[in-house]
Amino acid sequence: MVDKNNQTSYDVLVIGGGIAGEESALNLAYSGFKVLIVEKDLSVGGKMIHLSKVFPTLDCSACITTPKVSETARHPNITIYTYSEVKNITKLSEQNFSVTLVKKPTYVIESACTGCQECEEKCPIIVNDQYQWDLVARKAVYIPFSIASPRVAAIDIENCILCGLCEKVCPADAIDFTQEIEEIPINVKSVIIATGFNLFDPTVIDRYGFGKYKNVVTSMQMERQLVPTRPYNSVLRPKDGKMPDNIAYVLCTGSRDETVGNPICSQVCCMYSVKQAQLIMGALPMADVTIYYLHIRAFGKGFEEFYQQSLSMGVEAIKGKVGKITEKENGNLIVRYEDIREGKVKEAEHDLVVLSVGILSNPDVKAMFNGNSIELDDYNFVKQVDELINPAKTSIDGVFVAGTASGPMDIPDSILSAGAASSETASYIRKHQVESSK
Amino acid sequence: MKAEKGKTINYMKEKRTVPEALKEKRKEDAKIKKAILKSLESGEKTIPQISEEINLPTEIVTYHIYSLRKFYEVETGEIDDMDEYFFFKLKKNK
Amino acid sequence: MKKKIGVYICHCGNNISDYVDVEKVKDIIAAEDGVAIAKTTMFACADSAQNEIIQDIQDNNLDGLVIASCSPKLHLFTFRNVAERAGLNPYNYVQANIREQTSWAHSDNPKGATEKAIQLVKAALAKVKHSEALALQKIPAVNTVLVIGAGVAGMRSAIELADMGSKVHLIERTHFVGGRTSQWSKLFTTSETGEEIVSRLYYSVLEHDNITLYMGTEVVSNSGSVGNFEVELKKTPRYIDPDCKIEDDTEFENKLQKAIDICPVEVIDEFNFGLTKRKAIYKNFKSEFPECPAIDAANCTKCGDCEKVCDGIKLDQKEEYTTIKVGAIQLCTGFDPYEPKDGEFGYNEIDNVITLQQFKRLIELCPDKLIHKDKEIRNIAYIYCVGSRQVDGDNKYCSRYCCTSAIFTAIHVKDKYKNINNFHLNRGIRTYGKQEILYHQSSSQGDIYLQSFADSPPVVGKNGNTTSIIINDILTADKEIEVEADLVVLVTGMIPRKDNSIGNILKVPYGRDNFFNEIHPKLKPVETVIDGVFISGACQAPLNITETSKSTLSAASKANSLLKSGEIELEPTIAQVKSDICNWCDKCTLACPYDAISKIEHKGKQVAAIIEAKCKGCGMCLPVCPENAIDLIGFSDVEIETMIEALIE
Amino acid sequence: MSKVNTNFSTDLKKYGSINFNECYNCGNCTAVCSLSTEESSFPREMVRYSILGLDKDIKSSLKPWLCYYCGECSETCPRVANPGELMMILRRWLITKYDWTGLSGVLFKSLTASIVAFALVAILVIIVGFFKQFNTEALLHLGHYFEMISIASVFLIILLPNIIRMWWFTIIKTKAKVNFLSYLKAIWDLIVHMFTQKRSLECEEENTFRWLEHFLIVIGYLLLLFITVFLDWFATESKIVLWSGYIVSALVFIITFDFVLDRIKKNKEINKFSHPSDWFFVIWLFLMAFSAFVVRVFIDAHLIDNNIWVYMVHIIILAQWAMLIVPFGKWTHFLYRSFAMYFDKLKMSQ
Amino acid sequence: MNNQNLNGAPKILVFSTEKISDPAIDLAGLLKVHYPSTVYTINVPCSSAVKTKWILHAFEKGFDGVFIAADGTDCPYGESCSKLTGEIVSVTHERMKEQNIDPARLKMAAICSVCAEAFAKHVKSFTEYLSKEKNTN
Repeated sequence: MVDKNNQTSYDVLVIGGGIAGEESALNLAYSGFKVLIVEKDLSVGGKMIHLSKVFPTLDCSACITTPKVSETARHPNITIYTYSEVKNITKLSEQNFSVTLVKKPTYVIESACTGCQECEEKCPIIVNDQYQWDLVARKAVYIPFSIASPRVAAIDIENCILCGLCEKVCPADAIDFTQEIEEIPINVKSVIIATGFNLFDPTVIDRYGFGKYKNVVTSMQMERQLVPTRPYNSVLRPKDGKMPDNIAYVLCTGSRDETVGNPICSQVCCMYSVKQAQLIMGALPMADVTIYYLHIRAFGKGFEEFYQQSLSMGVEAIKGKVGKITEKENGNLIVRYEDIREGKVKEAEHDLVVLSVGILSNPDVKAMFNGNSIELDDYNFVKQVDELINPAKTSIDGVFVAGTASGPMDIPDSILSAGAASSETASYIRKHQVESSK
Repeated sequence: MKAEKGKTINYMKEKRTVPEALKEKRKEDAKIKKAILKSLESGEKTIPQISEEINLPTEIVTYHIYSLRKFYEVETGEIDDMDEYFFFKLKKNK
Repeated sequence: MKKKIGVYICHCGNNISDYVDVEKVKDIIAAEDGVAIAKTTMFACADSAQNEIIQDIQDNNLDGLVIASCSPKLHLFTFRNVAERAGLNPYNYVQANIREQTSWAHSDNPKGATEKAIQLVKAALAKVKHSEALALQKIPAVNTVLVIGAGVAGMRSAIELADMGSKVHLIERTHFVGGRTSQWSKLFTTSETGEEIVSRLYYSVLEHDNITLYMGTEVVSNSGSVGNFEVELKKTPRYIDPDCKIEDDTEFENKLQKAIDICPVEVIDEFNFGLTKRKAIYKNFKSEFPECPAIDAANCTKCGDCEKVCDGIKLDQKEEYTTIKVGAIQLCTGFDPYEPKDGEFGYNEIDNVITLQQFKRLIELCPDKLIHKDKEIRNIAYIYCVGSRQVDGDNKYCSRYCCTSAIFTAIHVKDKYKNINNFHLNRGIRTYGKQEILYHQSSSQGDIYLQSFADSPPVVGKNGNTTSIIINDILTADKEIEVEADLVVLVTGMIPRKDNSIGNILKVPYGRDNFFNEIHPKLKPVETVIDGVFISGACQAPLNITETSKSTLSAASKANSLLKSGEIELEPTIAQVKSDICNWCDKCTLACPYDAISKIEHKGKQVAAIIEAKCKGCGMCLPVCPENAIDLIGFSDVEIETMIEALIE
Repeated sequence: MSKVNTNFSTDLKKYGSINFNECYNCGNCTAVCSLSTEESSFPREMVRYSILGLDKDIKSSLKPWLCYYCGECSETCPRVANPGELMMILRRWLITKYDWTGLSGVLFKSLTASIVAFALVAILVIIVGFFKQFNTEALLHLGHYFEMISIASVFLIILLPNIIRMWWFTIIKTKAKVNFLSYLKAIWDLIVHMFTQKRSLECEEENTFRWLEHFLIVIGYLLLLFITVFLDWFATESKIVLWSGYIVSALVFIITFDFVLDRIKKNKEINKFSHPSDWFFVIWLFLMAFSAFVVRVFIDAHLIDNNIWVYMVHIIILAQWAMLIVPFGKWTHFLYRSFAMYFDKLKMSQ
Repeated sequence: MNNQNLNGAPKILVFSTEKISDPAIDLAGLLKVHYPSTVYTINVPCSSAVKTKWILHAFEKGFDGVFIAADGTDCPYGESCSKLTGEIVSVTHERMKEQNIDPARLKMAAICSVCAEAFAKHVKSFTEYLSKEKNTN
């Protein structure tokens, strides 16, 4: 939503419109601060809006995110720039940050688009749909996903063949190919980094065959398959559309592994895998689900109970890290692992293997603070300089961190961390106001 | 430079050229789409059946058929007797 | 009843008009009773259309507005705003969803879609006819927060609230601040000590004019509701003259020390978890805050010996009661460590079996050599999940912090003393996130990990002079492995405070694990069903210190946004009791999740009344009323029933 | 029941400097290992035993010998605990356990002791030379006999008893029931494995070249032994023997040179850690071939009479090899591994 | 069964909830998941606010079926929602029996905010059931 008033100064800049960014923005907005959210993607909602049901309460992620998204979008104190990035942030003095934003062109006039999808229907180009993690295609002009906010079309110019059909059919005259990159200078009193995380790319681990074997999927691809707005009509194998009946989960893919440069635990994979296992058992009652784990990290409120429940539902948990995966002619996969309890190496056949990929830092942050560089920790997450008492404090006064930008965490923890960031931001602004008025 | 409203595409055409690879991919995709839709004209089929008929790997058929489903051109029917593969059919009213 | 209603049917480009015959809809609606204007429009949301609607409302003095267009989720607020700008009450606007739920849903059936659109517009018309003009209600609120518990959570929140401009009453049941954290030395993962953290927080608390700290104080009763709670506090005396200051007064300090020396009462020192004893007048450690010692009323025999050597001691101090007015309450009452049962892994039966908490105090008490019961300790066995993840017991939950805490302690011990061997007998190490590095560090330094499943826990036994533990180690193919240990540390988890009566006073619900329960872990993680009462820290669930800070700051932020403006906005769509028909039966109060219904006198009988400040407008009380005496504003019987009639016509 | 013994792992670290305590028992090493089977899974079991100090279980196990150090387990170990190198360390440890003299232990654990031993042998040879007044003919003659005697005695006095001890620990003590006929039936495997080491080909990674090198070096070494000792290469006039001697020594020389280079470059997982015993082995092998070559060249060029020191160097190297590396050093791998395969076959056949 | 609409498809009244199930019904439209056009929706804050009186009124006025698209466990007002909605249904079923209305004409299911296909499936099968009933009567 472009600001109606062409405002150029805000109390708080929130970088990232995921759940952590929104939660902190809302808290601050309700306390009367003017907030600008900058989101690099086409829609706010972050990763959470794409998830199916979430542990341990199994409530649907969209049911929690979308009301929050619309509350954010509607709040008079919040302005949102989507498809925009922070180019640089310079701290001039306390409570005075000069920021340059870059608004990328979508070639669609946001205020005019009604989200009717006429253009999408006519567009002749298909491209991998990043929001369905490449399981199906989208068009070159497209609405990101059905519950996107804003729910308007955008043109992927890299994949556009410039046929102009979209412009011809748009009933609202919303297509505008003359849009250019815009640089917007603004001033803010403080900054919240809520840039979230990246997922581990399993192609790094050659012996798991991701990319090579089509029936080896990531947990995010499985997550999409379990959502009502899923790419297929059921949980299916991408190789041949067959309904699987024996699914394996490979935990610690890219976590707790020095050889891929990520020695820390991703904190969420155990639980989301257990959750997906429960959902699969609901969706495919005949299916067997096996989880290959190192240690089940069911540490949060209600997590252990949730894990025990999945075991009683029939999920099989085997202690042992999967060493390698090989494909059979029929697309089934042979998983080789050591059954730790027996101390024996074993092979098991599954018809779908899910790699429970870990959480990595989002490296975008570093480049935003070119002048007074922000300190990162050993794993390239934003460093919490006073972790115990001021968990949102960073190496720059007036810059705070919320959610997974500071390390792996689950949704409840992200929301709490966002709460902490908002209150630390509020007291920072107020403290300096009191000081300057003295 | 001002572009005429409703024909801003001309502005973009002057600025950008479309890579050949993209055009090639478009042709290829269109060919696959046509083949799949044609194959379905003779009745409901599963992914392995289509794959065999049009001589394309099942993973490509899976990708395209579900994309077509997303764009409301085909729809899913019943599952086969073995509870393994779904049938697909052309969508009548889009 | 509204008589002059404007109805607009939107084409939405072709999105609606392709499947719905909008002209037909308009013609039929134009003929309806009370319709003053009926029009179609290309894009109702376009600026020009909005202006036209405003013009129409003003020119024709319309008293109701219906727009049939897309889903209200998209433009309800846009059009309410249009109504408002035209001088119409926003609640006299009703939107009919003829795109998502009509033209798009039935694009396969244009005829059906048109019919449905007509019915939906008629229903919207019926609703608008009976709609009431509503205004946002506001009640004044005190920007003061009562924070209960002066541990890390409580102090941290008090400071933040004060920083954000709230007044804070911070109360602590004991005579010293710091709670559990002051009992721990080095803390993961930053290696600061508990003492450092507590003193940092304590000085910040003192610095703040906005914070009033009450020691030895607890809540006795509570009344009122969000924005305006009235809380009665009871303060137990410290028996030390409040004017006496220990700083810079070594003479007074010496007198107090004499008083401690002379005190004849010796009791078990809870601070050291029973490892040592203390007097009835006591201070737990040198730099404890507040700096003055306190007299433990429960154990003091009032012999008066101390008064004789120290004139600052006043044994005649009495309990005090005060009532304060606060807008919100934050519970930060913390946890208790799990106390193993007698014989649980040899606890209280074998003399070198202690809990992790005791062990941490023991390390503090042993500066150079680790000595327990006169024996130097070299081999330490840690048994994990004691009191957590119980198969037979009540505590099914994982206590979250203990794995990391035990590992961190093991690293610390090996660092501090010579020739230590650590053996970790665990049930699967849960050093989540970056804490994994500590696990790695401990393995690299040679700590040995052995693991068993819940069904075959390790067995602690005395074997002559040595204590040995036998475990079926699943990491060694279930081989039976024996570990000899000089000290067995039971890694005990967190349980809710044994005395959690504050929960009953505030009516805060407990979860299945008996910790205080939030409304929803993601939507409202620090809020309780009692509006204005927040929970944070380990009283809600086991948490480590960083997580405690996050949760307590979150709660502070929520309390601040609630009270900052000095008034609380209430939902206009709340329940209403028709007092005349109500025959108090209590069913509605049971159904209400927010405790928003009270019993009042009305015309000589007992009836239910809605507490507006608490009602969220969910309507759960409506169907349970046997007399149909409750209505929800905006969803009254007449509105719903006329809508039903309009839909079936 | 087994008791944890933390001293064992401290002791084991003297046989190689890696921290296998970092292992968190994920089992990845066993799962990626192509040689590991359901009946015989390793290396994690050995890592576990090492950490817990279950030395008896290691001593009775053949698994360290079943490992050919493909290196994949170490490359992919998430905690970088180097299971592959630990297996190597365990082999060293086992060699000392099999060795009834106890000398292996001293040599493996202490580099100083090794250097002293090498020096002593050298001095001994020089003293013998001195007594023979460095007479070429006499020395060549003596050298030839020395070779034959030392091979026979090392084998009979040291290696044979050690093999019997190994058999005792791994077959008898584990109460494996093996009937006499299986001993005979499996003998072919013993010979095949001894000469081909073909199991190392089962490593996942492409390593045929490494195997070929190994194979050639075994064959080359044995041929060289045969040619010098039994065909008396230094004293023969037969053209065939002469030339095959040259070819074989050049072959051994080239391959060992490549080995040394690999260990210096450390770009393969198996070369990342080099114990002194590994260096001794490859360097002495290299020196042996090289010096033999030089000696023969000197003989053919009729320079040997005036340069007897060339032969002295060769004979010193030879003596060190035969008296230290063969009975107590890495050479024994060749023997124990082959016998381990043999014993394993026996155990499997029961 | 009085007042029953004898010609045409059976009419179904859906009680949806503002935050959870109504977005799902919107999404059905968005995704072109079709269902009979004789399905009408009335929006309430929470499914546990639906009065028996309203349901009976709908039957009386001629609706063939009533479907409560409940919040289930996703209800923003708390856990008791599912239980209370269930009670409403069972109380109403009793009243329907008293009035000789087939209790199967009132259905309830939890519909999450993106459960568009589930919603369409429910109302489709409900419609089928009701038309069968209608024809046999």
